[in-house]
Amino acid sequence: MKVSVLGAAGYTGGELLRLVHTHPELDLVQAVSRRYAGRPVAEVHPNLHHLGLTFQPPQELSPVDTAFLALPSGASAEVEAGVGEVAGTIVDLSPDFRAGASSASGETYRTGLPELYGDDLPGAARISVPGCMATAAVLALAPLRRAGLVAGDAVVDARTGSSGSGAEPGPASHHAERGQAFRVYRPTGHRHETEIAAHTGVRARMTVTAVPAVRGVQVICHVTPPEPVTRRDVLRVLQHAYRDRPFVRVVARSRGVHRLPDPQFLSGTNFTDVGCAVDEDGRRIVVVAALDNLVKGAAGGGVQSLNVARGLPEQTGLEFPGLHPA
Amino acid sequence: MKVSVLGAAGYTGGELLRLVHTHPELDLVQAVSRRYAGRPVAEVHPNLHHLGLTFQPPQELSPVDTAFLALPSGASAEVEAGVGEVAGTIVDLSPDFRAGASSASGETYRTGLPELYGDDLPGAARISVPGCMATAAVLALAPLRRAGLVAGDAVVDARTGSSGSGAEPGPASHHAERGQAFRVYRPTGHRHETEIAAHTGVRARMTVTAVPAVRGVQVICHVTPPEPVTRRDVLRVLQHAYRDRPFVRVVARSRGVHRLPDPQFLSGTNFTDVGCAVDEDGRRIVVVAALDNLVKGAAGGGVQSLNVARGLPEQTGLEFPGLHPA
Amino acid sequence: MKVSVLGAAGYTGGELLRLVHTHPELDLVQAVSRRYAGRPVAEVHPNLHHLGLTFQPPQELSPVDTAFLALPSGASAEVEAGVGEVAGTIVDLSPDFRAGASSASGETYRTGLPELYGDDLPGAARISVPGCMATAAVLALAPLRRAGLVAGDAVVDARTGSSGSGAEPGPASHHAERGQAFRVYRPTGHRHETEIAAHTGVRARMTVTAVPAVRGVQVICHVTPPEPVTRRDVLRVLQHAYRDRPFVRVVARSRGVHRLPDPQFLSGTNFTDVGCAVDEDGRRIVVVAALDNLVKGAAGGGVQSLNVARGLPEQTGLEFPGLHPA
Amino acid sequence: MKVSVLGAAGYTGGELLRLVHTHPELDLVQAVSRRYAGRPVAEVHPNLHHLGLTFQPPQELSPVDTAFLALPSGASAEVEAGVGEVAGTIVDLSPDFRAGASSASGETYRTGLPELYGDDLPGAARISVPGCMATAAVLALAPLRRAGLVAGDAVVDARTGSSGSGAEPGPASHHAERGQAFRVYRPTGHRHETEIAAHTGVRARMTVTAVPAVRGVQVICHVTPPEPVTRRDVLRVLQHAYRDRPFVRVVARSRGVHRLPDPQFLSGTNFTDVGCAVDEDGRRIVVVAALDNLVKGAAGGGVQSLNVARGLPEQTGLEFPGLHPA
Amino acid sequence: MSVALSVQCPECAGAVPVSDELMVAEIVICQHCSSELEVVATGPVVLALAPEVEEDWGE
Amino acid sequence: MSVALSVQCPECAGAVPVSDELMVAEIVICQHCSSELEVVATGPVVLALAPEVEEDWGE
Ligand SMILES: NC(=O)c1ccc[n+]([C@@H]2O[C@H](COP(=O)([O-])OP(=O)(O)OC[C@H]3O[C@@H](n4cnc5c(N)ncnc54)[C@H](OP(=O)(O)O)[C@@H]3O)[C@@H](O)[C@H]2O)c1
Ligand SMILES: NC(=O)c1ccc[n+]([C@@H]2O[C@H](COP(=O)([O-])OP(=O)(O)OC[C@H]3O[C@@H](n4cnc5c(N)ncnc54)[C@H](OP(=O)(O)O)[C@@H]3O)[C@@H](O)[C@H]2O)c1
Ligand SMILES: NC(=O)c1ccc[n+]([C@@H]2O[C@H](COP(=O)([O-])OP(=O)(O)OC[C@H]3O[C@@H](n4cnc5c(N)ncnc54)[C@H](OP(=O)(O)O)[C@@H]3O)[C@@H](O)[C@H]2O)c1
Ligand SMILES: NC(=O)c1ccc[n+]([C@@H]2O[C@H](COP(=O)([O-])OP(=O)(O)OC[C@H]3O[C@@H](n4cnc5c(N)ncnc54)[C@H](OP(=O)(O)O)[C@@H]3O)[C@@H](O)[C@H]2O)c1
Ligand SMILES: [Zn+2]
Ligand SMILES: [Zn+2]
Repeated sequence: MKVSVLGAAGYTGGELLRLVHTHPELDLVQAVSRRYAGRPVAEVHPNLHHLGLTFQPPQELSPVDTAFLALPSGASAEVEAGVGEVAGTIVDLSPDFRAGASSASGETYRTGLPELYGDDLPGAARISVPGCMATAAVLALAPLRRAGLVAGDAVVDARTGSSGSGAEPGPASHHAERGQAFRVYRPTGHRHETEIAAHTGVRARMTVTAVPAVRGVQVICHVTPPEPVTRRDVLRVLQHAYRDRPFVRVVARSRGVHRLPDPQFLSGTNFTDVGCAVDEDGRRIVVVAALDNLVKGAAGGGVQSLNVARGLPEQTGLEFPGLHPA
Repeated sequence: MKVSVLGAAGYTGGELLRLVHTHPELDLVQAVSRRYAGRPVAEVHPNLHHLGLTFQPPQELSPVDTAFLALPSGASAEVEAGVGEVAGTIVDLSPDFRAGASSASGETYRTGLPELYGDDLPGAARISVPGCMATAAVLALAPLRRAGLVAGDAVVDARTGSSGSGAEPGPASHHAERGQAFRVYRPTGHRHETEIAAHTGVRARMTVTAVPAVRGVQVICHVTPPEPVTRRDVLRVLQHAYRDRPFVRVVARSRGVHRLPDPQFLSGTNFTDVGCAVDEDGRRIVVVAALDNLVKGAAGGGVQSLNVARGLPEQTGLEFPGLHPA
Repeated sequence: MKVSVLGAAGYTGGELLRLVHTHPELDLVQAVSRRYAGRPVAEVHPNLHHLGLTFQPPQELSPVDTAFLALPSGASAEVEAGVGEVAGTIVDLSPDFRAGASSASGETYRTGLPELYGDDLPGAARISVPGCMATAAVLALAPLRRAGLVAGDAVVDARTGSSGSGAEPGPASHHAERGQAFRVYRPTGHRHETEIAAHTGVRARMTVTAVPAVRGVQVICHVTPPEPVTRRDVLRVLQHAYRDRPFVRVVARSRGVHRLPDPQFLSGTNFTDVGCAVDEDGRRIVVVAALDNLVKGAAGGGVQSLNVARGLPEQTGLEFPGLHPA
Repeated sequence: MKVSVLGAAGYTGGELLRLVHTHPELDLVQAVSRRYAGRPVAEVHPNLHHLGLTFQPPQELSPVDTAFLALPSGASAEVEAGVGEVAGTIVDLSPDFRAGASSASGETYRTGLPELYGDDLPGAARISVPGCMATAAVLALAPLRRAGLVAGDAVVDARTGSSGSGAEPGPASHHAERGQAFRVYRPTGHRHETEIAAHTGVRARMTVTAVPAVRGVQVICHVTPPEPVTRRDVLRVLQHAYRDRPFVRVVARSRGVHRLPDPQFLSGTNFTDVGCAVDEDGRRIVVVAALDNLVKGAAGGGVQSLNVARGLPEQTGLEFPGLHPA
Repeated sequence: MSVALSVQCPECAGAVPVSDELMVAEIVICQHCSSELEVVATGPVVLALAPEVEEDWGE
Repeated sequence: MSVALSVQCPECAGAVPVSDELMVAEIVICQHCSSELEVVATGPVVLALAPEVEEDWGE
C-alpha cells in the first residue's frame, strides 16, 4: 500500500516514517515538509540515517492509497480537501476532524481508537486519531464507566513529556527552563476533557503537568464508585475489557519495583498499560494509564487503525516491545 | 548555640550541616555517623569539602544546647532518651515523635511547623518536624479548610524526588530503574494521609509518584468547595493566610512560562510555594504546593522551628533563595 | 534454533530476551535466573509483560543449540563447562573469554565483532563479545590505524550511562548520587585499554566518566596523525571501511542540530555511529563513536555474531532503528 | 555600593540579581531589560519572587557605582560608552572586552580572574570576566604550566550544560532535542582555545559536548609532561597553587563515590574544583576541573573580581556552598 | 507435554495457563499481577490466592 | 521620593506598593500574580483589573 506522510519533519511525522518503514504492507512514497524540502530526512530525524530518505515539497503530492496528516491543528483542515484528491484514505493525527467531523469529500471521520471503535473501522477511508492524553484517560475510564463503577466526575491528573507539544521551539520548551520542570501548565480547562467526555460519558476534571521527560503520558484517574469496591473488582473489569486487545496491557503487580503503568517502558511502543488500586474503604478507585504520546497517542494509533481499516492483523508493523532499562 | 547532628551522613543530616554552618547563631559540635566515624565529611557530602569536618562516632556525644536527630524511623525513638541527657533541646526529623508524642524526659513534642503552630514553639525543648509531603499538603489545605472551602475529602496527587527516601541504596533507587521513572509507588494508603488529617481536618486521599528528580515534592490538591468559588476567592484566602509568613510564597501568575509552584526553583531553599486554579464552573479548586523535601520538608523546617523556639528571627540561616535556571 | 539465556534477570540478559523474541530464527527455551526462578519475567523486565515468560532455575538447563551467557565476570568462566554440555554454541558477553581464550571443551573463542572478524565467525561454536566501550573505540580507531593515520597514543574520552554497570544496586548507582553525575570514575587505567590495543594496535589512554544517562556509550578519540590531514581524508577512510557494514553508520553532517554521533538516538539499536572532525592545522583528528552498551555493546553484538556464525543475514532480529526524539 | 545589572532578564543577569541581593555591600538600583521593562522580575526568575523587583527599561539608566553588563557579544561593546557615563565601574561578562581591550573611556579592561590576576584588580574600574570553559581550563592548566609539567599541546574535553548558551530559545535548545543529548557541537576550533592560550601559554585542542545538564562545565585536560610524573607530583602543584585561594578547591579523593570534581555539586556556588590523576607510566596527566558556568564562570566571577577591586573580602556575598545530593 | 489450558486468576481475572500436571498445593504465579496462587483442586484446576508477605517496594 | 504604601491586588489580594505619584489610568503590575492593574482612583489609590489578552504559555 502506497502511503505519504505530511508533516514528516515533525515529531509524529517522524514516527510515521519509522513505523511505515517497519511495516511490511506499507511503502513510503513521500515524506513531505515545507521547510526541509530537498534536505535529507536524517538531518531532522537522525535515527533514520540509514534509510537515505529526502523530504519532498508539499506542492507535488503523488497519488497514494493513504496519506497521513501529521500537521498542526488548522493545517490539517486546510489541506484535507487537496489531499483527498490524491489519496483514497486519510489518517489525521490533528484535532481538526476529531468529533465525527466530515471530510471535504463528504465522508464522516471515524475515530482511530480500535479498542473502542474497532467495529466502525473496517473499510474506513477517513480516520481521526484522538488526543494522546485523551486516549490514555479514555482507555482507563471507559471500562469502569461501562461496568457502572463511576459515580460523578473523575479527577484526572495528567503528566506529559516535552515531545507532546511538537518540534517547534519556544520559551516554554527551552531546555534550561524545561529540563527539570514540574510545570502545571494547564491546572484546569484542558481541551481533552471534552474528548474524554465524548468517548466515555465521564466528566474528567483534568490537571496537566509538564514533567521532565521527552516522551510519555501518564494519567492518574481518581474515580468515586457508587458503592465501595475492591481492587479485585476493578482489576476484573479491566482484564475483561482488554482480554483480546493486543495493545492494552493490564499492569498491576503485587511484587517487584515496577507495579503500575510507567511510561518509561513504553517509549517507541504502541501499548497503553492500565492498572489500578483502591482505597482501603473502597471509596476511591485510582486507575493509572500510560502510553507513548507519539506512538499509541498519535502515529502508532494511526497505523493500528489503518491496519484494522484494511483488514490487516492489528499489530502489523507495531511489534516493538519497548526497552528495559529505559 | 552549640548543636550536634545525629545521622549526619544521611541526606537530611547533610543539609543540617550546611544550614548550621550558614547560621550565625549555631556552632557545630559534632557531625555524628556510625558508619563513617573518623572519615572526612566531604567523602559523603562533597559540597562541604572546604569545611574540613570529620564524622564522630555516636558513642561520644558532647553536651550541646540542641541535638538534631536525622535518623530513620525507629532509630530516633531508640536514641532519644540518651540524647536528652546531653542536649537541652531535641529537634527530630523522623516520624517517631510526630503526633504530639512524649519525650523520654516527659516533655511533649511540639510540631515544627511555625506556619500553623508558631505560638506553640517559643521555649520548646522538644520539636518534631512533620513529613515532607504532609507539610506541602497541609500548607495547601489548611487555609482553605479554615475558610470553609473544603467539602468532603480531597484528592492529593503527590510527586517526590529520590532523595525523599534517603541515602540507602536499593533496587528501587538504582539509577537505571529510577532515572526516568514515573513510578506510582503508593497509589493509596500513604501514611502522610493521617498527618494531613491531624493538622487540617481534611481527609486526603493521596497517590504518590516517584518522579525523575532528586529533590523536590509537589502536591496537587483537588478540593471540592461547598459552593462554587472563583480563583480570586481562593487566592485571597491564601494571600491572607500567608501574608506575614516569610517562607510561604503565593505563586499564581497570569503571565510567563512559570506560573504555579514548581519544585525545580526551590532546591536548597526553605520556601513552600503555594498557588491555585479553579474549574470554570467553580466546583473544583486545584491547589498546588511545592517545596524541597530536605529543607522545608525536614532540615530547614527544623532550623526554622528552632529559630522560633529560641526567639531568633525566623529566617536566620535560611536565606538562600534558590536558583534560576535550575 | 533453540536458545537459552543465562543471567536473564540482568540488563544484557533482558535485552537478549527482547532480541531473541524478535528474531525469526531463534526460539527461547529458558530464561535462567537464580534469584527470580519461578517468578514472571515481567516483574523484572516490565517491557516484556505481554510475553508471559517465567524465569527458570540454573539447575535444570535444557539442551539448546545456543546458550547466551549474560553473567558477571568470573561467573561465566565458572559455568562454561557445564553449559557446554547442553549447548552446541556459547555466546559469552562477559570479559572471561575475550582475549582468544579457550573453552573448557578446547575450542578457541572467536571475537564477536563481525566488523573486524567477520571472516572468523562462520561456523564458530564459541563467541566472546568485546566490551562496550572497547567496541566503540575499536570501531573508531581501527580504520584510521589501518590507513596509517595514527601516530603515537590516542586519548580516548569515554562517557557511559548507568546501565553499563548492570542491575546490581550500590552506593555509586543510587539515584540521588548518580542522577546528575559527571563522575570521572576511571580517569586512567581502564581495563578496556588492553582490549583496544589488542584489536587496533593503538595505545588508548582512556578517561571514563559516568554521565546522566541510562543507556549509551560515547567515545571521543583524539588522534595525532603522522602528518597533517583534512576532515575529508578521514571521512573517506571511515566511509570506505564501513561501506558494507550494516551496523556502522558514518555520521558527520555539516548541517542540522545533530551532526556527530549521539547515543541518545541509538537506544535499543545495534548501530555504532562513527564521525569525525579535524583541527584547522590538520594535526589532531577527533573521532566520535556512539552505541548502546546493552545492544551493540553486548546482547546485539552477540546476536549479530551468531547470525554471521550460522550464515543468517547479519541484520536478522536487529532491525529496530531507534527513536527521535529520544 | 549602588549597582545596576544590564541584561537582567538573561541567565547570568539573573544570577547577578541573586548575588547582589545576598551581598551586604551591594544595593541594586536597576534590573535592566528591554523586553520585560515594567514586568515583575519574578515572571522571568521565579526564584526571586519574594524580592518584589521590577525590570527597568535601558533608556533610563540611573547613576551607579558599578554597572554589570550581562549582554550578548556585541551588545556590550555597543552600550559600553553610554554606561560608562553613569557608572564609575563596569564589570562585563561578555567576550567583547576580554583580551585586554580598551574601554570607550580609555581605560584598559583588567581580567576578572583573581586567581591569576589578583594583583591587577585592586582599584580597577573596568573588569572583563573570562569565558566559562576557559576559566575551568585555565585554572586546571596554569599551575601545571608554571611548574613545567606541560610539554606540547593539551587535549581539553569540555562538557557544558544548556544554560551556557543563554536564555534565547532555538532548535538546538529545544527540550525534546536537548534533554538527553550528548551533542559534540564543537569538536574542534572553539573560540575559548585562544583565551586559554593567552592566560596559560598552553595550546588547548578542545572538543566541546553539550550534555544533559542545565548548569555546569567540566573539563578534562589531558596533558603530556616532559618527563614521567606521579599523581603526587601533580597534586602538590595544585595544592600549592591554590592554598590561599578561597574559591579553588583541590578535590582528588581516594575513597568514596565522588572523588574528582563534579559540576553537580557546584550549582549556585563560586567554586572551581580541580583534581587530577596520572597514567601508570607517568606519561599522561589528567586534570579535571568543574564549575558553575553562570556563577564562577560569569556572574560570581564578576562579583568576586569587584570584591577584590574594591578591597572587600573576596568571598563577600559568595558563600553559598552548594547542595548534596544535587 | 500437556495441553495448555487457562483459568482465571482469582485476584485480577487474568488468564493463568495451567497444565494437567499441576498438583494440589502447588503454587503458580499470575503473570499479570504477580499474585501467588495455590492449586486447591485439579480436574478442573481451581486456584486460590496464597497468603503473601507484603513486600516493601522501596521509596 | 514618595512614601511606599500598599493596597490590595483586586485579583489575588497580594500587597501592591503604590506611590502617591500614581495617576489615574496608569497601569501597575501585581508582583504576586502578574495581573495588570489600572489605577481607577487616587487619594486613596484604587486599582482595578485591566483587561488582559490571554497569553499562550506553550506546551
Ligand atoms: N506530539 C504529540 O504528542 C501529539 C500527540 C497526538 C496528536 N498530536 C497532533 O499531531 C499533529 C502533529 O503534531 P507534532 O507534535 O508532530 O507537530 P510538530 O512536531 O510541530 O510537526 C508538525 C509539522 O507540520 C508542518 N507544519 C507546520 N505548520 C504547517 C502548516 N501551516 N501547513 C502545513 N504544514 C505545517 C511542519 O513541517 P514543515 O514546516 O517542515 O512543513 C511541522 O514539522 C498536531 O495536530 C498535534 O496536535 C501530537
Ligand atoms: N529524606 C527526606 O526527604 C525526609 C524528609 C522528611 C523527613 N525525613 C525523615 O528524616 C529522617 C532521616 O532521613 P534521611 O533521608 O536523612 O535518611 P538517610 O539519608 O537514610 O540517613 C539516615 C542516617 O541515619 C543513620 N542511621 C541509620 N540507621 C540508624 C540506626 N538504626 N541508628 C542510628 N543511626 C542510624 C545513618 O548513618 P550511619 O549509618 O552513618 O550512622 C544514615 O546516614 C528519617 O526519619 C526520615 O523519615 C526525611
Ligand atoms: N551492562 C553492560 O553495558 C555490558 C556491556 C558489555 C558487556 N557486559 C558484560 O555482560 C555481563 C552481564 O552484564 P549485565 O550488565 O547484564 O549484568 P547484571 O545486570 O548485573 O546481570 C547479571 C546477572 O547474572 C546473574 N548472576 C550474578 N552473579 C552470578 C553468579 N555468580 N553466577 C551465576 N549468575 C550470576 C544475576 O542473576 P541472578 O542472581 O538472578 O541469577 C544477574 O542478573 C557482564 O559480564 C558484563 O561485564 C555488560
Ligand atoms: N551563559 C553562560 O554560561 C555564560 C558564561 C560566561 C559568559 N557569558 C556571557 O555573558 C553574556 C550574557 O550571557 P547570558 O547567558 O546571560 O545571555 P542571555 O541569557 O541570552 O541574556 C542576555 C540578555 O541580554 C539582553 N540583550 C540581548 N540582546 C541585546 C542587545 N542587542 N542589546 C541589549 N541587550 C540585549 C536580553 O534581555 P532583553 O532582551 O530583555 O533586554 C537578554 O536577556 C554573554 O556575553 C555571554 O557570552 C555567559
Ligand atoms: Zn493475577
Ligand atoms: Zn495580584
